[in-house]
Amino acid sequence: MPINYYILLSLALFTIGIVGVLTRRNAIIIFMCIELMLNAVNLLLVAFSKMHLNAAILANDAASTAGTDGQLFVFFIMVVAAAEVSVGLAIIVMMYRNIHSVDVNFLNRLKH
Amino acid sequence: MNIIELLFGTLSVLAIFSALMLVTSKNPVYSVLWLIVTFFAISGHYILLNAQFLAIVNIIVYAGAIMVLFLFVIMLMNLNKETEPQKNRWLKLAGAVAGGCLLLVLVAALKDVDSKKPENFALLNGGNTGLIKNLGKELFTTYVVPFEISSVLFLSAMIGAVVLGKKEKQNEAAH
Amino acid sequence: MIAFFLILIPLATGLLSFLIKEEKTAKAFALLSSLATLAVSLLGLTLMKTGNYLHFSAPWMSSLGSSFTLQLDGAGQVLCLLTAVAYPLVLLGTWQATYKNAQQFFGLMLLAQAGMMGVFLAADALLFYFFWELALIPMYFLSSIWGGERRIPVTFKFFIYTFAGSLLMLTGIIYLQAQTADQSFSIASFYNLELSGKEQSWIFWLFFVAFAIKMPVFPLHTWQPDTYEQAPTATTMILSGVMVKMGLLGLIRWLMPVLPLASFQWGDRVMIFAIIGIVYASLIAIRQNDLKRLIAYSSIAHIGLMCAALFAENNSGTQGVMIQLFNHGINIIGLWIIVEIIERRYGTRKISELGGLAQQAPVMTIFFVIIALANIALPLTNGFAGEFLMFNGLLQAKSNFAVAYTVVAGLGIILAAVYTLNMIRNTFYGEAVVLRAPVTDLKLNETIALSLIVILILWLGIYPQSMLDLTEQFSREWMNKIDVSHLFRK
Amino acid sequence: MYLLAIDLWFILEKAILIASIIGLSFFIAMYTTLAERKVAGWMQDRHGPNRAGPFGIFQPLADGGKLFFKEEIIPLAANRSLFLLGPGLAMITSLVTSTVIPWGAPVVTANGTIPLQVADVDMGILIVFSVVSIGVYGIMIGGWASNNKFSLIAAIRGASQMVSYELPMGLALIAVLFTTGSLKMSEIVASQAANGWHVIYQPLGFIIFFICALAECNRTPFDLPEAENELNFGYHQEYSSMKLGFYLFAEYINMFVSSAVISTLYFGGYDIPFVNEAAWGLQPWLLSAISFGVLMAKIAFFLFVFIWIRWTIPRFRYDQLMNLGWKKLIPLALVNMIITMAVMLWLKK
Amino acid sequence: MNALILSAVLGVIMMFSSFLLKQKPAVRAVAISGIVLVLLVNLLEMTSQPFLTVDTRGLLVFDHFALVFNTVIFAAVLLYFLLSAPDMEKVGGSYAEYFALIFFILCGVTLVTSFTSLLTLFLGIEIISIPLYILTGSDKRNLKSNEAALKYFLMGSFSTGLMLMGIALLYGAWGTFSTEAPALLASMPPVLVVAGMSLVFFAMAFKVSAAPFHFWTPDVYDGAPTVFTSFMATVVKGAVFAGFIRLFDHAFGAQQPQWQFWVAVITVVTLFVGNITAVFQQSVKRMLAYSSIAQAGFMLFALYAMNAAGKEGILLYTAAYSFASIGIFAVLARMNDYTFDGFNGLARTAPLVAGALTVFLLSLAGIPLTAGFIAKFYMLKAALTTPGSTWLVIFAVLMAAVSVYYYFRVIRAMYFREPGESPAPVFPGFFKWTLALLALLVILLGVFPELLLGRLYF
Amino acid sequence: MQLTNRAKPVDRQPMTFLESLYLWNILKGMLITFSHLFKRKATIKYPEQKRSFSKVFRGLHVLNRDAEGRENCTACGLCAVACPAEAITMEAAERLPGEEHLYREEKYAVKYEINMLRCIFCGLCEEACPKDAIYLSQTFAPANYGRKGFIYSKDELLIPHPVNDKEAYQKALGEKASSN
Repeated sequence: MPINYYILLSLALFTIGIVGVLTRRNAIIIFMCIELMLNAVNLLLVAFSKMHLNAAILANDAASTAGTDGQLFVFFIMVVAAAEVSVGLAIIVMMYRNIHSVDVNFLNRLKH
Repeated sequence: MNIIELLFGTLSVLAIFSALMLVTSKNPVYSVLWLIVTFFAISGHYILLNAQFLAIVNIIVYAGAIMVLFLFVIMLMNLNKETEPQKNRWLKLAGAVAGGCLLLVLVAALKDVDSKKPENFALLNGGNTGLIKNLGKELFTTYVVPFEISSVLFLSAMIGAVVLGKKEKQNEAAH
Repeated sequence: MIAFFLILIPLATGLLSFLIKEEKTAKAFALLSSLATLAVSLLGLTLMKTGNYLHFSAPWMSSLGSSFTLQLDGAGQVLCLLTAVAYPLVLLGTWQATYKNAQQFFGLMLLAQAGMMGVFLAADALLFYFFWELALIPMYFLSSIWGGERRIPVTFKFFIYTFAGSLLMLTGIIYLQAQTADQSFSIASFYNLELSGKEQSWIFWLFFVAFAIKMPVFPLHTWQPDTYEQAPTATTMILSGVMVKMGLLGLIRWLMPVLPLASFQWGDRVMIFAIIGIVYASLIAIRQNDLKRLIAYSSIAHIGLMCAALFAENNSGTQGVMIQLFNHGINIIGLWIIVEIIERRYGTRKISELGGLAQQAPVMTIFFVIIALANIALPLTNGFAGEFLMFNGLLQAKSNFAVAYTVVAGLGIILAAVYTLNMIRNTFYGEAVVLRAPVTDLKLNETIALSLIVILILWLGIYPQSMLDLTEQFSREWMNKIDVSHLFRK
Repeated sequence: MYLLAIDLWFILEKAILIASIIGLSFFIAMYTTLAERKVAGWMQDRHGPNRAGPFGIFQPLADGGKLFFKEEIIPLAANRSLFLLGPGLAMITSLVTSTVIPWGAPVVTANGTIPLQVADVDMGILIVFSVVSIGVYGIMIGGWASNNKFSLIAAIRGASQMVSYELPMGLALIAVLFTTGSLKMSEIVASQAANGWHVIYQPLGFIIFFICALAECNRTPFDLPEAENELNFGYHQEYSSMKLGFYLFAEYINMFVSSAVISTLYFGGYDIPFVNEAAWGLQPWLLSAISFGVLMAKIAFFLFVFIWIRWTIPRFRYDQLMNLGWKKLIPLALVNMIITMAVMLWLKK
Repeated sequence: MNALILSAVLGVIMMFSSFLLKQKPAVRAVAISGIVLVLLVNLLEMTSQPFLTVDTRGLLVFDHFALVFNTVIFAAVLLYFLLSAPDMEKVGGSYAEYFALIFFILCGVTLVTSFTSLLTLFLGIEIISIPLYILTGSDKRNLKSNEAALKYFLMGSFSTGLMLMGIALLYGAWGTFSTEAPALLASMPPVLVVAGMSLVFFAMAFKVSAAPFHFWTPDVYDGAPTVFTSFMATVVKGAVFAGFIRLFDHAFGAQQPQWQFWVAVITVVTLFVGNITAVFQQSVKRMLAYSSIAQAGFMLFALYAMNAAGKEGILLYTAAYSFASIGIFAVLARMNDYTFDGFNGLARTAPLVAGALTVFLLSLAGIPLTAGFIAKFYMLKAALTTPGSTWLVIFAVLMAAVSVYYYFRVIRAMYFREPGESPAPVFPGFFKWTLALLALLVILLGVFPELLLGRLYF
Repeated sequence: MQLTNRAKPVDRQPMTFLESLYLWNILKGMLITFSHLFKRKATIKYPEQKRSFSKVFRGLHVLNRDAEGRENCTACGLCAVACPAEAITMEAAERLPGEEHLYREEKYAVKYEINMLRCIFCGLCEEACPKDAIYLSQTFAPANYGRKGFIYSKDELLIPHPVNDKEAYQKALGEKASSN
């Protein structure tokens, strides 16, 4: 599969995520859109890792392990995402306890 | 068109469609469910790319753990009502247009990537690098230091949950 | 070592002074310290011909290309002497003034002295910059804490002005350092620079703005009258008598020899500004009702003349400036002492509220008249020699409009005579408008201070050669450095 | 038989296998409901259902029929689509797990080997794990969509319980994987056949895994999501008819699959203990059948244990449940893992 | 590496001390001795006597710059602990946990200063960010703190997403995550590199709160508990800057002509926004937040110039800025009133504190003989040695003059105004003398910068 | 004050670690339930099997007849008076000429109802009856679809005729008959 397809796909997902972050006001949905962005990145990384593997194989290196690092990076991103989610949701819940809303438009107390 | 291309197309359409639904759904619970569908579609892509380990981990971590937490929080807060007030339509449109422009720019910038060259093809259904054995070997040799360090991340997330979640004693006294 | 002590004594005593509890002790301590500095300075004067004693060097910040190098050349010598002389005079002249937290006041005064000494002595650009700021900060605090009603915004304006200027200068310094062959800040390396006209040109402005703010030259002078008015008089004396000379020294030592081409190129422009400043300041001075403000504006006029003469770039002008550096300082301190006395005795500085002081305080009147005449450069006073040389220099300037400049600047002298005499008439003679409290004549300390000033005025007025000797060699060397004529021949 | 470059025979073979496994699952689940009632009766010195057919063997059919023909009720305030989705999800997730379990020794024929396993994938046990982690959605969605306080509380309880107990389960599993060195279910079985069952090496791990399995299936003493004395009926309170049947059935299928997984992981799968069956010289299909029978026997045993526990141990309180999971099982599982690791290292030396 | 391991271990120790040690002073003592230990271990490693060496497989390289930088960071944290640790008690109930989080952040800091792979950079930044989110929200009863945490968290994760996309694109181009030999696989057109680089650049600019990506900073700094604002604005910011520079030096050094102009633009905007907005603030805390943006503008010069002077400068700048800010924040945390008027007459009620504060403010303003001057000096020098950047320097210098305005407002309040009616803040003796020591250190660094810079080269 | 020796003080000692694991207790419980698998079943398959009652079992009421099939009851109302649950109501009537074969005495109960929902089967009616007209049989477990069905009328209460319907009479007498 040409790498372009994958670039296009994951950029599309990434952009949808960004648009979501910019247009939605519910903190939880914003957070989910961020997760979507991370997943788009993951997909792209895997595709690239397979592309590099393909290149190595084409260069007659059949036993190549090229591209392993890309997949491991994805693994680390998942690890980080998990940690981030636990903290993020804790923050959102804490916020909810105080103001009973998760609308980011309420986040304007600091402006004054 | 062979089966692989068919699958690729289906999964891509599914992924993008459900991502769009995620962004446009009014009800947060639907958003969560659509996001889960997206994750499954992406996992499907991983399987196509023969990155089996990531496919499974993606489901376990994202769909199985992270999204459960999301759903959990949403249910706890009882956000099923469409609490999000109607936003300015123009603003929404502006957001969409901005996103579209961003996409266009990025794609236009990247369209030069030569798709004819054989090196620029992602290898489908082949290559053993995505198997758990190879990844594990690499993870515990070359990447063992970052692996160990990432435990710090979890420890701090754990402390975070304690710090943020624990009830304050003074707080209770005040109420 | 002498050079080093000139800085060390006020610095150390200044810091020590903070520990003193008693006001009287602090005052006496400061006076002693300033006398010690004066002694060392005079010692330096006698040793000047023998050379090396006046040079001090120690390693410091070598990784930056800087070093702790001090050097006492002609201009520096004059200004150091002025600083050393000025302090005892100021302290004596304002002996009666009382201050809250006096130990801090005198400590800061001495620190400022250390800073100014450093500025006059530094032979390393970075060091120069350090002392430049070090002199500024105590002045800021002095004026802001012990000043008049509007002290805080006014001194803040002064500080911001000066600081912004000095930062621009810093940019220039760093740029120049990067261009030197040995990546050094030493003045010698700076003198050896060969920069293109364009480079020189914009660095010139970076430096000039800093110095012009300090002097101050016409469009950048707006901080000055307010600050002089609001600062406590002792501080004003130092500010106007000594500190403004920092700007001139910057021009003499750091700007014109380093950037001769630009100095030549832009000299005309600068002279125009300076001369506009003279006339402008003099005209405003005529309209002033407040003694302090009047003297402040007169100072702008005088400094403007010095600046213009410097850019005339000839021997006569330079010599004149050298002399005037010292003389102006002495004169203006004298004026301030008397203003201070008047204010303390009569509780006002308004000319309209004063009058007929000559009857109550004849001695003071005599002193004042002499000093005022010196200020308008009457022959046989110290001002005359300097101003004459400067006008001479201005006339010979390599400018197409030299005559015009001279004439306009001369107009300034006439105007100076107008406002000075006006002031004398309205304050000391005429009808006594306000006469409160039994007025006494000068006290002992005031008499001593004013006498010393008058002695200096007369001595230098009658025998200016002593001053000319001190600066002649330096002036000639300096002329060589700023000479750009060899470039034209190519 | 190639269409779109796929071997259709292969598809056919797998389709048959899948169909039979699903059928088997339903069958077993049906009779587990009967067994549950029977055993409950016996343990309480009763007879249990015995009216429909001899010994009540048609009782499950009767129950099924009853559920089918009852009136379907969808509450007005419920979220209709999700209300329908919930039981389906619960059913599907409980069925999917069985794909990676090896049901018997592969049948060797002249044309090749037919494994009695739908997919012998590289990360078999992880698939089990991932499906288990998805399983919670059925409960959560169903409970939430009912728009009923009790259902919602039960759903949240269920979710947190399942998420919490996944951790010690995974940790216990890791110790098994240390000893095996592979995630493939077939290899896990093979290594047990060669080296002895894992329960011998991992008694603590087994106990932990078993307790977690109980919690994951929402079985007593961890059946908090359907604690009738506080929550009326738990998360499926608003359900009726076959949708309720799906939930109930899913629970029994879960039990069945959990038993299969436990047998495979700790009790040698289809391996017959103490004998070398290869030396018998039987027909391969017969051998496979015997091994299948052995596995089923083991599964039956575990199903019995599930039931046995249910009728013995009272329900935990919610805080006790969480304490047990986080403060006892996780540390224990970690200790188990560390000990295993140390022993492995020591042996390797 | 030793410091990294040790601080991770110390984080765990602090975690346990939360239920092993009941007395808060005991917790504090453990934390302070811990950071002293980290500092010592790091110094030993700097003098090539590490306790243990770990083969990081080329993912981390502890070169001299990294080690010296870490030393500065650890020293700053030590001072921070000495001054501000008692104030953390006021934030909330989880006293020991705060220390644990700070130690974990130090792990991240060491990663960020010594990475040679995008992976370790990413991990480091996350290890820094996640505890910071928590610390920001640690004052749970305070709505402002909650808001700040949420805002910081959402923005931070968003920028992480951007950075990851950038990293992915770079990986596509390079085929490796190493920042050391990125030109190996140049088969792809550099368009991927450019796109990836820009995304990474945006993300890093966001993390160091450079304008126009700064909008979160004032709110977050204002909302977070003051003790933690102090930590965030100083140590963390410096470390991320070090990472920023390291990344662009190692990985994108070859592309410097392409990004230099944009760095210049960002620098200008940052300086302008930071300084001008700071002028209009009424709260000292918020002023410091904007001033930190302004200071970031100066630190960007190191990136812009990317030469030896710049690196020395960032080292000095971090030290100078951190020491001074830690001091100011430590005093601020003890004030009853965060407005400028709250400082009225402090020189009268607490002359020593006011004196030290003056030194810090002078240092921030860049007055000679303080560390801040030398730092700014290096930055200007670094920029000036780059041809064609005089306009930039002149702009910066003018902005520095603006900065004097708001820094001196505090001095004015302290020295030239009468104390208000509200009770004067109390400063214990230990606090005062530590503050004085810190002030002395600031001056010492200003007079003898070689004390620090000399370490870089041998 | 100790009443019996069986009183056992409650042990409020904190549990030891081993106890807190409940392992032994759980095992004990499991063994107990397991052992019950093999115990005799306490339940019987009811319709097929029936339990024998004790001799003094008090079941549904029966209104007796004498050997010729005449009703014993004279509607004296003593049973209704004796009934603590007030379940019995009756109406008396004079025996008309020609009815001697139906009623043993001159007075008889036209209507005799027992509300089985109120009845507590105490047997006081039986004791109160001077004519041996009512007794409690061994039959039990009435079932019905409506509340009305539980108000037994005289027809339902009367024992079958001993002459006309001998077998039924014998059956109804049951063990009671043999005991007499």
